[in-house]
Amino acid sequence: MERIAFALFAAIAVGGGLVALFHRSIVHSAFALMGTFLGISGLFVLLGADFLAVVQLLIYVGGILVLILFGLMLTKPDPSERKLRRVLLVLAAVAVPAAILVARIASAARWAAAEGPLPDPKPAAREIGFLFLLKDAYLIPFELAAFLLTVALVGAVFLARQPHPPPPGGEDR
Amino acid sequence: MGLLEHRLDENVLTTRIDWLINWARLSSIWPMTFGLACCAIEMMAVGAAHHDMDRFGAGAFRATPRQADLMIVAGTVNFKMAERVKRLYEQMPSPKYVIAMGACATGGGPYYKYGYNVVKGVDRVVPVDVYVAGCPPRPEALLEGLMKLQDKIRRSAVLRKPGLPEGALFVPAPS
Amino acid sequence: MSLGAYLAVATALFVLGLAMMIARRNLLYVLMGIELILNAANLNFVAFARYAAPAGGEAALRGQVFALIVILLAVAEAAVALAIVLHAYSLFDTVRPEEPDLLRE
Amino acid sequence: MGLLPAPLLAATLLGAPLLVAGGQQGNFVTDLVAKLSPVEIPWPLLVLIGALLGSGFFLLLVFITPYAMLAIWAERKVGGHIQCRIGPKRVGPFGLLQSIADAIKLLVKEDTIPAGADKLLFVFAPALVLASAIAMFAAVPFAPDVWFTDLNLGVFFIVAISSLTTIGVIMAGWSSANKWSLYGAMRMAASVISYEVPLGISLLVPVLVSGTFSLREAALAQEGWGGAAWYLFRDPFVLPAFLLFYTASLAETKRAPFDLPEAESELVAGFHTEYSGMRFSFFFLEEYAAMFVVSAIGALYFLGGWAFPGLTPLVEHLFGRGWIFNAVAIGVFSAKALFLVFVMMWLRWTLPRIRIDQVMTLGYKYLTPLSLACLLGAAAWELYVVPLFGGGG
Repeated sequence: MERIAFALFAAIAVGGGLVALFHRSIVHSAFALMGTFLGISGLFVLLGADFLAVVQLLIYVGGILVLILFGLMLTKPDPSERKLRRVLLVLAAVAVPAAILVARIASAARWAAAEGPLPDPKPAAREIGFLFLLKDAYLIPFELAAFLLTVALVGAVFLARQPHPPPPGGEDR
Repeated sequence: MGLLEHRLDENVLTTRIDWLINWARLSSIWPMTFGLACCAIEMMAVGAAHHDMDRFGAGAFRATPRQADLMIVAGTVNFKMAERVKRLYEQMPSPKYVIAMGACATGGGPYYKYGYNVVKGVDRVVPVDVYVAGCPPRPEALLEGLMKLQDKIRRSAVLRKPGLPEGALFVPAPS
Repeated sequence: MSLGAYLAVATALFVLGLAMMIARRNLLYVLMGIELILNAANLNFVAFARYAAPAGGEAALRGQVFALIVILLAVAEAAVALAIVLHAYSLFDTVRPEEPDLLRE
Repeated sequence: MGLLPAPLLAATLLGAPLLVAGGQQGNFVTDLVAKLSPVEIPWPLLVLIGALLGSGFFLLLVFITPYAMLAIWAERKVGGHIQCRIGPKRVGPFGLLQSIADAIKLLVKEDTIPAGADKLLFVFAPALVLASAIAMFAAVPFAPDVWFTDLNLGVFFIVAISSLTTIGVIMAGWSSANKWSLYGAMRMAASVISYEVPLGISLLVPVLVSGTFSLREAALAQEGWGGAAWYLFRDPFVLPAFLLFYTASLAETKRAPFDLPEAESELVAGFHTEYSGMRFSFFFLEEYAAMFVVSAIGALYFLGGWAFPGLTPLVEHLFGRGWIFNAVAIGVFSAKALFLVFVMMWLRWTLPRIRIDQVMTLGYKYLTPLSLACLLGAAAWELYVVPLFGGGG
């Protein structure tokens, strides 16, 4: 049963990525990316990371994807930019070395991975919360992340609200 | 309903299904938010507290033609407006009904003779189901027009083969 | 399911994201490619953590904590990158990544 | 076939939580499947069947549709009475069959797809919206022992899934090839992004108090003879948090005075301008389902869930926690949730729609800081004031 669920979610994730890569329209690509995010969220559930799965749903689908769609609606896309040849070439150029590399690592490395059916995972939200708030665990990364988010927010607001100056080097362009 | 429409012979099943569909259609005639002239004021009165078209399930005024069933042409139709009226009518998904409200929409009204800019009756542009007389008609007259339309829907065939074609109905002005 | 299956999915997503960044000529595609790559990395983190410490405990959560921080970074990155893209669009009237080249002149 | 993707997608969405949360105890749907099946089905397969086949259809048919029909009838009736009208009265007794007539009419109405529309997305969008509504509904417990799936991340899951609705709405607006639709969709995206922040933060206040994301556990913690255990009365910061949550949830569910995405005086009908017939009714269904879900969160997290002073403890005392208690609990909980839904309708027919810039101002300048202040205050209260009374989380 886990196998079926895994196949379903993996197919959604990779299929969404493929559509996003190859589709002519960027809006379709963005919507296909939603499939990828949902599939990965499902894979997280299978891996026992239920909190992370919901965070994935909330942040990626509800936040980043909406932001990207906003960006799409505010810019003018170029419908002729997809060259199928180029995409296929790049995909091959990236995929073949990656596949070889992963195959070699997988055959060479011996990591202490458990095999076979794993015990049922436990809900993780509370433990993650404790980990983030304990002094000798991840308190400093947590605070740094909060600081980074604030800085990013202020920076994004600053970038977006600047009145548009004339293009630098105005006339000679 | 495309595949089955008007294909079947009359029997108990088809008549009952037709009855159900017709009942649903006549019980929820959603009009389009759409007014052209002074008749529209009376149309609003029909939707408001005293006359309350919503009692018949026809009070959900939809702003978009895609979700409307009934177009109440309430007022004078200019040639300029006629194009728009026709386009709105064509944008409505079937089954769709039209009530020509008032003298202008029915036949040009006071502009019949000298109104070079007025369409002499909206039925030259779109097919009309019910004509409501009056200038403008009283809200009660429009309500009766609605009920006439309900009568018409009640008698229409959906799955059955259609019988004789039905003409438009007419609400006379009170004498 | 074995660890390898998850790694394969993550690799596929990584490859797709990288190809998207390189092959498509739109800044927003670059943004989307980065998100895909980050997702693939997250999947790896969580899968390794799950299979390295199947019994649970702090070690099993380490991968998830890492992934969470990566997601936080992705949020910050997306917000700033989008602001930059919109700004670049208003300056250069294009979203092609190779056209804003003022520094080259 | 616009109807086909909805259950498939819902099954996928629902499958994930059910696989985890079904646990060994199973749930409503799996129990039903197990009872109906002639041969014994092994448990994992049962969960899969329940998740993939049952839940979506089951929820849709048994819960969401009748509830939404009743709510639509109620909306017209409430609106009528607020405007000194009567509302539907000719279709069935008190017009009760009005929604059924509407539904049949919409079902047999012509299904149009505009020529310039993006067909695939146009068909997919309502299905996505409906599926997210179903998935949201699945995480709501109705009584101590009546629920589809008791997620330990219940409310978090609902908030996350509700963002799928946004994607569906943007999809609908973009694929319609209509400017007004697109404007509506972008307004929706803008208001949802900004109002998700105060919504989430104000929801964190009862989460902080109860120490759990699970709606069922939070409601269980609020039982007692009086209403004093309700989180609403726990400290002075929960009541403002509730009001903030309710306001933000109005914007999340596109209800007046924040119904900018479908403002008919400006945008024809907003994102569903081009939708007719059945697909349009999906959006309708989603709106009412979302209203119920946010009201249910409000009832469960702030208003004591299924506890009612004097009534539920009495029932528990007399009959124990059997099915009678559960039935009473369902009644009390539904009454609270439906009352909140009624207030939403009341607000809709009373308040005028505000402008989009006012919506943004309200969200960013007032609701977000206020909800942050509430969260801080509640945290401080739990830390410093509760120990004074000898209590403890």
